[in-house]
Amino acid sequence: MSPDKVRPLEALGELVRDGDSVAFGGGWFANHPMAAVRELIRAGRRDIRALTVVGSVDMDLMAAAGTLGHLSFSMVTLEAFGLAPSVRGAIESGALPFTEYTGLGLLIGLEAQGRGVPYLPYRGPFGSDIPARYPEIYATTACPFTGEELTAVRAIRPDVAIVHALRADAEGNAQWDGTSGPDVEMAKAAGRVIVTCEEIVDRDVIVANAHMTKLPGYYVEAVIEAPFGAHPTSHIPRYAMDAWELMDYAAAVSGPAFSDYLGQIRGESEAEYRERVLKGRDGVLRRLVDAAEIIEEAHA
Amino acid sequence: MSPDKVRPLEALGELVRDGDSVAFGGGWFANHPMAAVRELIRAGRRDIRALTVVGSVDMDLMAAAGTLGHLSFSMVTLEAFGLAPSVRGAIESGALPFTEYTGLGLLIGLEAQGRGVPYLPYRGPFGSDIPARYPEIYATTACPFTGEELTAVRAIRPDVAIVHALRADAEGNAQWDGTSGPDVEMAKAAGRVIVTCEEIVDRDVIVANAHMTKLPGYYVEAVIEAPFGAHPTSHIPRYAMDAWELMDYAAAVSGPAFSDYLGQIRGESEAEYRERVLKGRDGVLRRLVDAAEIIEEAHA
Amino acid sequence: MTDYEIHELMTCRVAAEVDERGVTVMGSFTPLAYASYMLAKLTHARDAYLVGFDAVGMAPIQLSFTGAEASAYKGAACRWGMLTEINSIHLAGHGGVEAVSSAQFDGNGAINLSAIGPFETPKVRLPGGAGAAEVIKMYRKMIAYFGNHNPRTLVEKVGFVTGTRWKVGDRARQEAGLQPGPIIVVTNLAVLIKDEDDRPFRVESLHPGVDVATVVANTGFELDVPEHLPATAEPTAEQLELLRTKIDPFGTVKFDFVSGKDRLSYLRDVLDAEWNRATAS
Amino acid sequence: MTDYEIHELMTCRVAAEVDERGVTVMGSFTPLAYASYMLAKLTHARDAYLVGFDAVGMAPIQLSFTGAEASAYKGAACRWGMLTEINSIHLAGHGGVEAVSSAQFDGNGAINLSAIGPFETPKVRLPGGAGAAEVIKMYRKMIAYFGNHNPRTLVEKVGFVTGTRWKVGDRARQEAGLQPGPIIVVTNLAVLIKDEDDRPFRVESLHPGVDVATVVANTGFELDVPEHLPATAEPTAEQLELLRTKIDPFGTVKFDFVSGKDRLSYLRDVLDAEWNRATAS
Repeated sequence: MSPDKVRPLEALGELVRDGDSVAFGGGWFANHPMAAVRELIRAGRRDIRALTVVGSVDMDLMAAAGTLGHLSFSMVTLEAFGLAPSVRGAIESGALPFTEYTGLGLLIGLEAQGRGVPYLPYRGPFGSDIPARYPEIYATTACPFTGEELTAVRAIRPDVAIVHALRADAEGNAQWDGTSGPDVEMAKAAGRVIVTCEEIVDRDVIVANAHMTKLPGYYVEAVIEAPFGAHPTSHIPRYAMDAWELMDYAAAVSGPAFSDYLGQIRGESEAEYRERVLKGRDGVLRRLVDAAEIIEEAHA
Repeated sequence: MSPDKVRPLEALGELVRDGDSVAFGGGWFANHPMAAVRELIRAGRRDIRALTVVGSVDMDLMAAAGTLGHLSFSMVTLEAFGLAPSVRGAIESGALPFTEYTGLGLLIGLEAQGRGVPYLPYRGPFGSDIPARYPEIYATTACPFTGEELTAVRAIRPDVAIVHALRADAEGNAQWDGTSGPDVEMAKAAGRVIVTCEEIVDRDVIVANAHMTKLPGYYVEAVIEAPFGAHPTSHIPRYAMDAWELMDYAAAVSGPAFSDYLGQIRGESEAEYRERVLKGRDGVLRRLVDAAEIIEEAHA
Repeated sequence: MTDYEIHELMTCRVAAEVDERGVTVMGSFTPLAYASYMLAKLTHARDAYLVGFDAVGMAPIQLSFTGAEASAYKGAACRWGMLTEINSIHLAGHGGVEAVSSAQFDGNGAINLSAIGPFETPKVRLPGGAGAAEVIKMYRKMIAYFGNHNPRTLVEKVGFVTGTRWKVGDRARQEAGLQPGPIIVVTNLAVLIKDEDDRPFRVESLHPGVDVATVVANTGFELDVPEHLPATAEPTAEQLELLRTKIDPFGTVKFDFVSGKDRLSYLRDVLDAEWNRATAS
Repeated sequence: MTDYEIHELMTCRVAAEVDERGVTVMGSFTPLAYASYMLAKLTHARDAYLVGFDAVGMAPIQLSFTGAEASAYKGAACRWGMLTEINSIHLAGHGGVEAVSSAQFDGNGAINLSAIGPFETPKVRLPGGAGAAEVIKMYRKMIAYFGNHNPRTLVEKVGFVTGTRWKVGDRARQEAGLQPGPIIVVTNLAVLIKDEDDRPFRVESLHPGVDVATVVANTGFELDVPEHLPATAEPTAEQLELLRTKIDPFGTVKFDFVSGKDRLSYLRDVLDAEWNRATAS
């Protein structure tokens, strides 16, 4: 009965066009749609106006590969592995136009679009220097009842959102168990939504876990199966972040060997990427999740 | 480790005071906090300023018992069993002051309070006669970016919210499986939150079903175990609405026997109520849930 | 031709408006609307995305007074609450078809579910509109259905506007940021349509055996009456089979068509049948 | 007295500010802040309600670079996403303690996580503030911590205000609808506090062995220096035991205190230990 929205990863090059504004899900080292990022690079997409809430290797890799035409963000960081070198370099040199949002403003702007209002008010970043730089995004507004001054943030409508889920069915009903971060708000705000997922499942599996469905199928245009599709970032509870690949990335990206690093990604399929980079490490990344501990409270 | 917020149902008479504004969860014939409603009647609470989104026998019973001092609602109906006779009579006679909200306005007003803004804008009930009656609740506002005219609805802060959950732990983490309706927004907006539930469980049970936790414990002041606490309305998936008790109610409420009906509720404990009214029907109400069918699609 | 009852014809006619674009939401258990959506999803609109209670992405369900809510969750893809539904469907422009009934309805597409007589001390206090005040303008199609087409219900102007379509013509709607689409009225006599702000409702079709004078006489607002008036399509055998055996075997839709004095015993019979089914196995 | 390292003293001092009122949210994996919250929850603030990643109502977790996220979900009562957290905690006035670090921090309680040099073409483009711009004003207590107390970090005025406490004194905060509470700065030298808008930070305590002149010389903004200056409390044996064996056995907190050239090898060693633990069983 359900519509079949299943597409191969290779279709991404057609689903996203040069110049599109694209919201990328995930946050920190969690759950970025990295298979999609790699595929956009393989497809040679350019001038992508990327939007991230807390970006990391996803934004840095695209900056390094020349995929980006503009970057909207509230944070981009490689955390323990340092400042994101490609993004940093591209901004410092003036090569990459950017918009720095405040984090709540960015999410509430996405929310506004998703719920059909041209703006939303909130107790904003009072005293921050950011709003004055972007009068087309931030304004001051007053409550019509109390007169309280609030920040208004304008609705943000990306052309496309790409988010990575645990599983989805052919209708596009998508589930997350661990970190979903900004994914749902990005999807609700975007003109078109592409869901990559660890696994495409029958509708029965979705129904049996209905409480994990955070994005109903009516939002979704395409569903793409991409196992380890967040690698080297994490997808809990399937696999931890691959800190070793991230160290390799951080070591390569600022050096002369980076064109080889990038060339390899460009020249292989996603299946070949998994074969090459994971080579047995997939089991370790799974066991890192199992090994993670909570502390039983001795004093209870 | 967790704080112990567990209280007996009998504590409700102290937790809610005469004159309090109280939001009651549930909607239609689903999941109203009926054990709490009965207990407020037993405790002789008066002048309760009740708020419901879609009320039914909960509001009508309190109107009949003289519990209400004011009623805010977007709908009150006994559906197949007719217009709510006590509410209708009390309003038609002028005995019950009321505020008729539009349904979305009511929920968005609660939402506003819960998220710390004095109002929220939306594409409102344009053309409706309701907003002009309540200028302290509804106003016209303009988007500071686009100039679009929107409806502003003022934040609503009930003194207390009472909602009925499937289960909760002693810390107040509360879970729903079926209809939660307006419960979460009411709880987030209220000054104090009382959760009644079918079952108080260990934290382990909550953690194992974390996706069903719609209200985290930090919102909750008191957790009260009340099996069949939504009866005669439903609590899916535990039991269906008790249409037979609702017929009895509808038959009694407008007639001379109603003082007996009410006197019985006043004079018994909740355990005695269950013993008297359910008397073997509890199994049927459970089986009605099991018997409910979806239609397998022959043409798929 | 198969024998059918009027509520069956109305159900099929409403179902014909349901398509696979957008999301259709059921609130209160209004059997005719529920039955129409289920019929559509089982026939021409298999991909219709349905929401009932807090069950999002429902499978088609069998109707019953005591079981409809439980059924809604059994095959559903997702759970939400009222607020998420509002913000993700109604206000987000994802609403497909909204079917309502009301105590009064007028030629502007306004409904009255609030009060007959003075608002503060009414002659009849009605139940209130729930989300209808906002929702009926937001959906692509508004359907109003009435089992008893008469000039007390279909009035020139409602005594109180609980809610209204607001903008009717496609252009006016699009300029206001709304999805374009008509108001369709389905009654026990005829189908009426309005798709322009400055034109009255026009009669789209007459049910078999109904003459246009009866419709005009029983309508309190002005009507455009085209010269050529087709008959409303009758239910097919397949539709009736689905309605009677799969969708509504207990007869919940007919309940709203039973007159005052027989209603309680009809209801009691339906509930007995529901009880017996549950306890039989 | 037990031997301890400076990051342990700082962790314990931040932990002392965590109480059982409101909710504490962890965003980025900032080991010192995480360790402080866990320590508090295991000792004096058992009922502290913690949120990390999208795990709401967390159990205390063991820290690791690769495992902290997975741990957060293992004992959590609820799952949310970023927006629900924002609207239900930060902006809803439920925020308890917010601990941040930043490239620059000034005497008004402003942080710079954006740019050193011109904003559009900076000398150093910093990571950005994520939610800090809004959040640090909303929480009851703001804690800023710095492993290297120096006048390039603690400056008179930040070059760019990513975010700020906005209102500092209890009365000004309450008038603005904010929870009253101070700004507390915990560094490798001292603890500084500001709780009035029109008074500078004052030195609350000096870490053992630090003299006040060193603190003043290393602070770019004005300081109130009370006559009597207590020593910052040293970690207890119980605290150190919990930190070293339960909370942070891999040494993630210390990583931020390792100087430039040794950082990579320290990180590699921690990650090796995490790998070995995962593959051992």
